[in-house]
Amino acid sequence: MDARATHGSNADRGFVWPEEGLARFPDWVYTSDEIYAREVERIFHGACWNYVALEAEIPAPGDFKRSFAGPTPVVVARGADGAIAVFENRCAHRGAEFCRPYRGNAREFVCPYHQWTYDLGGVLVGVPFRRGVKGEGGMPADFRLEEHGVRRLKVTTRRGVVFASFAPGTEPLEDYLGPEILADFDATFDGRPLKILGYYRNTVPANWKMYHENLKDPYHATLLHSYLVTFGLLVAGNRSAMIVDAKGRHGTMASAKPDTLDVPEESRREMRAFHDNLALADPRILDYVREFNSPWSVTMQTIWPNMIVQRELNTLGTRQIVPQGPHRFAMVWTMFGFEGDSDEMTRHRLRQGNLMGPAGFLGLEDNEAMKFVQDGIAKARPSAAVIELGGSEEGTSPNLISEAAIRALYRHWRDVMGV
Amino acid sequence: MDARATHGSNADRGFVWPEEGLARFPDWVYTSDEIYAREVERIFHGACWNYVALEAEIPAPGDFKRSFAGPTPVVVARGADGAIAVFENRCAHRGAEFCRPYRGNAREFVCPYHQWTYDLGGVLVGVPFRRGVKGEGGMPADFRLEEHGVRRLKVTTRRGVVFASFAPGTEPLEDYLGPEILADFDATFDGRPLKILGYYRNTVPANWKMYHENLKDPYHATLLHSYLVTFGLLVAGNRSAMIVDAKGRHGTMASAKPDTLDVPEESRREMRAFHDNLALADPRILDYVREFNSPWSVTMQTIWPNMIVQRELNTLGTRQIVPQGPHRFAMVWTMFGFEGDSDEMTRHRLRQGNLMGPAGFLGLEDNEAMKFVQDGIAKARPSAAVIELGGSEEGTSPNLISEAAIRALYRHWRDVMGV
Amino acid sequence: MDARATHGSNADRGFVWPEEGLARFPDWVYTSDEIYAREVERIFHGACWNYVALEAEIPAPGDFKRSFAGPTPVVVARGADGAIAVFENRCAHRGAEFCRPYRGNAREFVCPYHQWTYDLGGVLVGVPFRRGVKGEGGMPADFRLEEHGVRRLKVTTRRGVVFASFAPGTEPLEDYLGPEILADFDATFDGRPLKILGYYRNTVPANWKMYHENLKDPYHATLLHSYLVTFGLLVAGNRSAMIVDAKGRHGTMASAKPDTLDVPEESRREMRAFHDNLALADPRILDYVREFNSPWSVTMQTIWPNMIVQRELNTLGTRQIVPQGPHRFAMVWTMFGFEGDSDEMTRHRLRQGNLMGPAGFLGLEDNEAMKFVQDGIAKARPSAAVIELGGSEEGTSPNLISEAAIRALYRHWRDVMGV
Amino acid sequence: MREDFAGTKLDPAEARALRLEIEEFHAAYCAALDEGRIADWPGFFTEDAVYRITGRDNADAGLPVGLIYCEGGGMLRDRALAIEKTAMFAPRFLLHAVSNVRVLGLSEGTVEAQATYLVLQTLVDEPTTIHQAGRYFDRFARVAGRLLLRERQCVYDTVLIDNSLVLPV
Amino acid sequence: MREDFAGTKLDPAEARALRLEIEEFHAAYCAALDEGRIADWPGFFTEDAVYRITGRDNADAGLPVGLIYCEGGGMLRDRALAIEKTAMFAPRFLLHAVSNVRVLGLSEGTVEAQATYLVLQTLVDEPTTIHQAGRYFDRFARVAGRLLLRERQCVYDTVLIDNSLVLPV
Amino acid sequence: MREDFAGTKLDPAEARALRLEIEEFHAAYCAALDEGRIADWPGFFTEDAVYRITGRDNADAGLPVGLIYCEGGGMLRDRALAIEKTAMFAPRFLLHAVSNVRVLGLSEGTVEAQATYLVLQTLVDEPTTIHQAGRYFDRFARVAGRLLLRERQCVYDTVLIDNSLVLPV
Ligand code: FES
Ligand code: FES
Ligand code: FES
Ligand SMILES: [Fe+3]
Ligand SMILES: [Fe+3]
Ligand SMILES: [Fe+3]
Repeated sequence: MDARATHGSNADRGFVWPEEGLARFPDWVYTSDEIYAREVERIFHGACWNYVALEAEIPAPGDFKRSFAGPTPVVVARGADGAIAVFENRCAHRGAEFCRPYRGNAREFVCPYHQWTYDLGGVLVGVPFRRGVKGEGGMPADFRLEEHGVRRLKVTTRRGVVFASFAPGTEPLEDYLGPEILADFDATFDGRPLKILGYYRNTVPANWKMYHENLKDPYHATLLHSYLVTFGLLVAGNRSAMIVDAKGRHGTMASAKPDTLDVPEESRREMRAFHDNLALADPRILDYVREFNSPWSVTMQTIWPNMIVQRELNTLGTRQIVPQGPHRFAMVWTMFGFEGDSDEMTRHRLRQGNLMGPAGFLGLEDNEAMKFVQDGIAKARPSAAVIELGGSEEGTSPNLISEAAIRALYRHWRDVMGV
Repeated sequence: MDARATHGSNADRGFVWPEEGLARFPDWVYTSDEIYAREVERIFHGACWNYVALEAEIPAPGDFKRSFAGPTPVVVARGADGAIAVFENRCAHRGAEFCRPYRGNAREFVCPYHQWTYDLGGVLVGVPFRRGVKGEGGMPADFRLEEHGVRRLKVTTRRGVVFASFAPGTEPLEDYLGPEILADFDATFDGRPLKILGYYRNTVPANWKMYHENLKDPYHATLLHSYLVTFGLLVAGNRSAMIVDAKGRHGTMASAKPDTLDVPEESRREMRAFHDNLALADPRILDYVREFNSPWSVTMQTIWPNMIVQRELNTLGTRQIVPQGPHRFAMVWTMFGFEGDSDEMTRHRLRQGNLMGPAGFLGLEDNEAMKFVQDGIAKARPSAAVIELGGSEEGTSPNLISEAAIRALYRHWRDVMGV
Repeated sequence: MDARATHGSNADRGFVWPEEGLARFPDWVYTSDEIYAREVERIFHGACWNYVALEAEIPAPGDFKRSFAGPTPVVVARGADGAIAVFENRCAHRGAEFCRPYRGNAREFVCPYHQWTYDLGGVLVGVPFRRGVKGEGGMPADFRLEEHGVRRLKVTTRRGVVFASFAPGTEPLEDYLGPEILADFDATFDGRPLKILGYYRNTVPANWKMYHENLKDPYHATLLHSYLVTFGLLVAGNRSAMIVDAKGRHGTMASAKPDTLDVPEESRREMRAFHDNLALADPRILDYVREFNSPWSVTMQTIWPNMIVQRELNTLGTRQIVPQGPHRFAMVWTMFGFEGDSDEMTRHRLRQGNLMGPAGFLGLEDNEAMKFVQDGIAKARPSAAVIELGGSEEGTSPNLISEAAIRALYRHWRDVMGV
Repeated sequence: MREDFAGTKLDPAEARALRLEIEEFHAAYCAALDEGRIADWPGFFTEDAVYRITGRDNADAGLPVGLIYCEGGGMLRDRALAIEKTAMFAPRFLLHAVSNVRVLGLSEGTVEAQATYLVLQTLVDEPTTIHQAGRYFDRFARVAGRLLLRERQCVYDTVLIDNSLVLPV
Repeated sequence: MREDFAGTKLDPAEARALRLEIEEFHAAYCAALDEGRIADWPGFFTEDAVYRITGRDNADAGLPVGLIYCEGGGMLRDRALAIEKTAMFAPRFLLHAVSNVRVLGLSEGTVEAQATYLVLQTLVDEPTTIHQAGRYFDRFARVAGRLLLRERQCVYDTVLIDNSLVLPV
Repeated sequence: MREDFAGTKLDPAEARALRLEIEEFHAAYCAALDEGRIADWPGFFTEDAVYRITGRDNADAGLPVGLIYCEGGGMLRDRALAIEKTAMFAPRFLLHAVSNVRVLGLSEGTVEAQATYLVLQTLVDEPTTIHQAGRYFDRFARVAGRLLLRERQCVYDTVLIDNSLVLPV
C-alpha cells in the first residue's frame, strides 16, 4: 500500500460523519483503502490484543504455528522452556516470510534464502559466513545478532488462549477484556485442557468489521437463521442477553436453550423464517449436554479486534479474523473439545459442528449475508446504514431487538480512528 | 472507491487535454480511476436516462428483474397496479443487495439479513419486531417506514422500453433522445408486442465508452468485419448514414442492404477484408424479411449512456452497458422478436442471431478489437488517439468514412466532465 | 494508472530513506505504486537500453516478434533490407495492440480494427479510404502518413543481441555497459551464430528489482541452492567474483567449477544446505564442455534494467524482465545454443537446462525465494531490509560473502529516482 | 430413483458399451477443436443436426436463443468457414475436457446422453482460465456404423462470458 | 510398486468392471447435485453411512472435524432438508466433475475406491470459479444389486474456502 | 476423417481395452504425484524413457527445449532425488486430473496415446489455481505384462507459468 494512504485531513478525504451520529454508518467505513490502512496502524498494530493461537495447538517445546496479528503474518512458537513467543514471520535480513507450513515442530527457524537462523523466540542466532570466508567479506565487526532478531510481539495467555500485541504498553488482558467479558470467557475456557478437533478456513468478501457487527446483532439471529427458529433453538423472547464491555469493544451474545419449543404467537407473526411441521430425522444435533458453569447454553463472544469465541451448545471453537483490505477478510476456525471427552462426546461435538463453519447451517448464512451487504454498499450511490434499533441506547442491551452493542463499538472505533 | 477520487484540480490530476482539441483523445480518458468515478457521479448517477429493462420481461404484476443503472444494482418490478418501479438493490437497513436472482415473480421483497420487507415499489412495509418484544427494544417511536424505503429512481417508458434516472429533473425521454433518434427507435419498437428470445451476458476488458465509439464509427464496419463485406451485407458506398442527435450523445448507424453484391473496384482495392470466391452453404442467415417501416435494413442505435438498440436485418436486441471501472464493462444482451412471429420467423431470427453476441460473426470481432485497444493504451507511454477522419466535422455525417459522431460525443462528454 | 501517480514531494508521499543509508532498504522501494510509476518513467522509458530480442529469433526479412521494453509492448521486426526496427505495439490511430502472436513473418502490419497499415519499420503506409469514398470523408488533406507511424525506439545491437531505448540521447551500448561487463558479455556471445532452442515464460509475484538483487547476491547461491553445493558446482571459497560496472547498474556473478568436489570443513559447518552421501545417477548434467574463452565456467550477467545473460556451464540463455506493477513481473527466457552444435552437444545443453528455468533445480528456488520476500514485506509493519554484508563497500567484490553489488545498484537507483 | 443409478432404461451392458463409445467420440471431437481442425468439426454431426450453445439461465427459462445456433450441416460448415476465413480474433490455445458421461436412453433410434465439459482458454501472455463450464445434452444417431450428433445442446454455467467465444464447444 | 498400476488386489477384469460401474455411480451422483435434486442425494448412501468433508490439512494431521459431518441416513436427510427448506444462500450454478477413478480393493464386502473431483461454482453475474478441488475416499456396499456409499470422505485441497459451501460434494 | 472417430487403426475392441488400461495407468501415476510419492514416479517409465515438459509455443515451433527434460531412468531418478532432498519450495497441495484419453495406434510394439491433463495447485492460505493445463503425448511399452512410458511429452497451454513448477506432470 502506498505511503500516502494515511495522509490528508478527514474533510479532504471525504470522511465526514453524518449529522445523525451513531444512527448512521457511512459507506466509506467499509470501503475506503485509507480507512483500512488507518485501522491496521491504529488497531491491529496498536494497543490491542490480537488472538493468535491456542496453547493446545503447540503443546510441546519446538511446536509452532503460522498465524496472523491483524493482517500481519506471525509465528507462534513454544520454546525449550515451554514459554510461548510470537514474532513477525519476516526475516530480519531481506524480509522473507520464512515460516511456510500451517504448523510443525522445529529446533530453530532457518530462513531459506540465506539461512539466517532464529531460535524459537525469534532471536537471531546464526548468520552464515558472518565472519566471511578466509577473512574476507561477512558482516561488519560491530554487527550484533541480538540487535537483528525478527520483531517480537508482547504475549499474554489466559486459560490456554494466546494473545499478542505490537504495542509494549497494551494494558493487561484482564483489564482489556473487563469483568463482563471475562466471566463468559472463563466459563468456556473452564480449565479443562483443550483437545484440538480441527480447522476450517474461509474468506468472506466483506469488510472485517461486519463480522463483529454480525455477532453484536442478536436481532439477525432470530430472522436470518430459520434453522434456529424452526427447530426451536432460539426465538425472540428466549432468555438471552447482549453483553458489552465498558469500552464497547467486546461483546457476548448469550442465550439459553428453551426447555420446550414454544414460539409465542406474537413472535411467529414477526418471523417469516418460522416453518411449522418441519422435524429433524436425527435431532441429536440439538442436544445440549450441560458441561459448563453458566446460565447460558450458547455464548458467542467477540473479542476486539480479531477473535470470536464460539460456545454453541457443545460445539466449541475460536475464530480468528485476518483482514485483507477493506473488501475481504479471512477467517480461521479452530474447533476443539476437551481432553477426557468420551468418543461419543467427541462425536457429539462433531455432529453439532454442522451448525457452524462455512458449510454450517448457521455459519453459511452469516457468510452469505455479509457478502450481500458488501455487494450492496460497494456499487451504490454514497449512502449510510440505519442503526436505530433500540433507539440511541449504547452497550449492553436487555433484549435481542437492539443495535445498542453495534453503536457502542462504533463510538469506540470513531474515537480511535479520529473520524 | 475512496472518497478522495473526485478531489483536486484537473491540472493537479494531470487531466490536460491536448492542444489539438477533439482531433486527439488522451489515454487518461480511458484509464483513470478518478475520471471513472467522476463519470459515475455526473453521467450514470446524473441527469441521464439509464436503460434498465423491456416491459416484456416483466409482463405480469409481481414480475421483477435484477438490473443496473450505470454500475449500480437496481430492481425493476411491476406493481399490482401494473406500474413499473425501479429502485436500488440495496436494503435501507444495513445495505444488503437483497434481490439476487436474474428475474422472478414476488409479492414483496424480503431482505434476507433481518427481513425488512419492501413492496413492489421499494417502499418499506415491514420491519420485524419494530415495536420490540414484550415492549422492549425495536425501532424508535418516531421511526416512519415511509421515510426508509430503498431509493427509487425516476422511471419512464416508451414503446415497451424502460428507462430510469437518479436525477428527478431529468428532461422527458422524447426531448432527451431528440427527433433524429426517436425516428429509428420507433421504427424498431413499432408497437408490436415484444417476445423475449433470450439473453447473452459478457464482459469486455475495455473502457465502457469504447462501445459507444465502436457504434459511432461506421468506418470500422467496412474494414474489421470481413464477413459483412465478403458476403455483401455492407460495403463502403452502400446507402448508409451516421445520424447524431443535437447534443451529440446518441447515434444511429444505419445502412440499407444492397439488392446485389456489387463491390466497386475502388472499394475492393481499399478493403483487405474482401475475399473473393467465398460463398455460404446456407445463405438464409443473410435474408432480410421487410417488416419495418424504415428505409434502413440495419440500424444500430447508441443511446447515452448505457443502451444499444440492435436492428440487424431481422435479429433484434437491446444491449445494456454495465461499467465496472475504467478497464472493464459488462454487456447484457436481450434478444427479442414479436408476439405473433411464426415459428419459421422466430427460427429465422435465431439463425440470424449468429451475426451478433459474444460469439457472433460480427459481435466477437468488436469485442476482440476493443480488448486490443485497451491493451494498447494501458501499458504504453502516455499518448493520444488520432480522431481526424472527416476532418473537424462533428455530428451527423453523410458518409461512412468519418469520425464526426465520435467527436460530437466527446464534445458533450468534456462539457459534462469539465475536462 | 492515474496521472497523479507521480505528483507530490517525497516527504508528502512518505518516501523517506532510513538514516542508515544504503545499509537499509525501506519496504516502499518494493511496494509503492507511485515508486513503480516513477521507475517506468525514469528508467524503462528513460535513458536505458532495454533488451528486446536476439537477432537469431528473426533471421529473415519480415520476421518479427512481440516483445516488451519495460512494461511496454513493442514489436521487433527485420526489414526487407535486413535492418531491425523496434516500435510500440500500439496503433497510431486509436491505440490497438495490433501485433498479437509471439512471433511470425509478415510483409507489413495491418491493425485489425481499421486496417491502418505499417511497414516493417513501423511507418504508416496505408490508411483505408484515406481520401474517402466518392470524394466524401477520409482524412484531412494535410494528413501526412509519415507523421503518424507508431513510435519507434532507438535500436542498437551487439553480437546478435538487440536493445532498444525510448530516449534518443541514450549513450552508446558499449559505454552503457562498460568494459567490465562487455568482457564477459562478449565471452558468451563469442561470434558464433546463435541457434534458438526454445522459450520459458513465467511470472514472479515479487518486485522486479529483486531479480537484479538475486543475481548481485552471490551469498545466496552458496546457501539457497543445496543442489549446487551438494553436487559440488559451487562452494563458498570457489574461485569466483562479483563484478560491477562503474555506475553500479550492471553485474556479472562469475565462478569457476572446481576440478574436484572439496568442501573445506569451515564451509561445511556454515552450510546447512550441504548433504553428504548424495550422488547423481546421471552426472552428465554437471559436465562442463570448455567452449568459451573465459576463466569462468559460469557467468550470470545482470544488464540494467531488464536483461540477464545466463551462461551456466553449457546451458545458455537470455532472460527478459517485464515489470507488471510493484508486486509482479514476468520473465521471458530464451534458451540457445550455437549453429554447428552436434546433436549430442544440443542434447547436452537441453539436459543441463534442468538447472534453470521455472522448473530448474536452481531456477525454481530463486523464484520461490523472491515470492517469500514479497510476501514478507507486503503485509508486515513498515520496516527495512538489512544490507550490511561486506560492510559499506560498494561495487565489485573480491568474494561471495558481500552485498556490495546490491548497494552499488541502489546508489544509482536512488540517484535516478530522486529518493 | 433407481434409474438415476443406471441412468438409463437400456440393458446395462449395452448402456456401458455406448458410454465407452461416446467417450471416444468426445475425445476425438475435442481433439479436432483443440488442434484447430475446425473444418473437421461439422463432420461430427448428421446433415440434419441441430447445434446450440446457450446459457443455463436461458435453458432453465425455456428461452430459445443460442450463442451459436445452427440448423443443419450448411450452417455448421458456414460457421467453420467464417472462423477459418473471415473472423478476426486474438490467437489463443483452447482445451476441451469432458467427464461425467451419462447414457440416459434410447428413443427413436437415437441415443440420449449427457456429459460435463470444461473449456480452458489461454491467450498470449495471459493465464489459463476456465472460459466455459457446462453440460452437453446430446442425441446421437448411428450412421454407417459410427455415432454422429443429431442434436447437441451445450448449456453453460458460465453465463458471464469473458469477452468472446471464438470456437464452438 | 506393481499394485500401483492395477491399483488393486482384485482380479483386473473384476476391478475394471467395478471401476466402470463406479464411474456411472459418480456421474449419477453429480447429476443429482448439479440439477438441484438435493432430496435424491441421501439415496446414494446406505442407512449406516458416514459422510465427511474435510480439508487436506485436517486429513493429513488426523484431525476428525468435518465441514459437513453426517452419521447415518437421518443426518444426511436432515442436511438435505435444511438446504431445501431453511438455508439462505445466493442462487448459484454448480458442476461436479469427477476423474481419475481408482479401485483399490475389496474388504469385508465393501469396495474401496478413490477419485478426483472438481466443484465449479458460478454466482449470478460472476465468473465460474474452482470452488473446491479434492479427492473422494469411498467405501461402497452392494445393496439390492447396486452400489451405495457406506463411507465417503471428501478431502479437499482448497483449504481456504471462498465464503461458503452450500451443497454437499 | 473416419480415423478421427475411432482415433486408431487398431481393432476397436483392442483399442478400447488399451484405453481403459491407460486410464488406470494415468490414475495410478497421478495418485503417486498427488500423494507426494515422488520416488515412485520414475517407476512409471522404461529405463530408456524420454520425458519432456514444454510449452505449446515451443512444440508448435518445433523447438526442443524442455522445462523438464530427462533422457533415461537416471535423469528421472535424479529429478526425484532433487525434489526430495535438495529443492527448496513452499509447501503446496497438487492434484492432477486426466481426461480425454485417446489411443492413436500401435507402432513398433509401442502404443501411441494422448490425453488432456489439468494440474491444480493450492498454496498455503491461497486459492486453488489451474497451475497448468495441457496434453500428454505418450508412447507406452508393455514390460512384464504392464504398460510403462517409453516417451511422455507434456505440452502445456499455460505458457506463462505462475512462478514455478516444482513437481513433474
Ligand atoms: S532473507 Fe532471510 S536470510 Fe536473507
Ligand atoms: S440489511 Fe436488510 S434487513 Fe438488515
Ligand atoms: S485502431 Fe488501429 S486502425 Fe484504428
Ligand atoms: Fe448469525
Ligand atoms: Fe462492429
Ligand atoms: Fe539463485
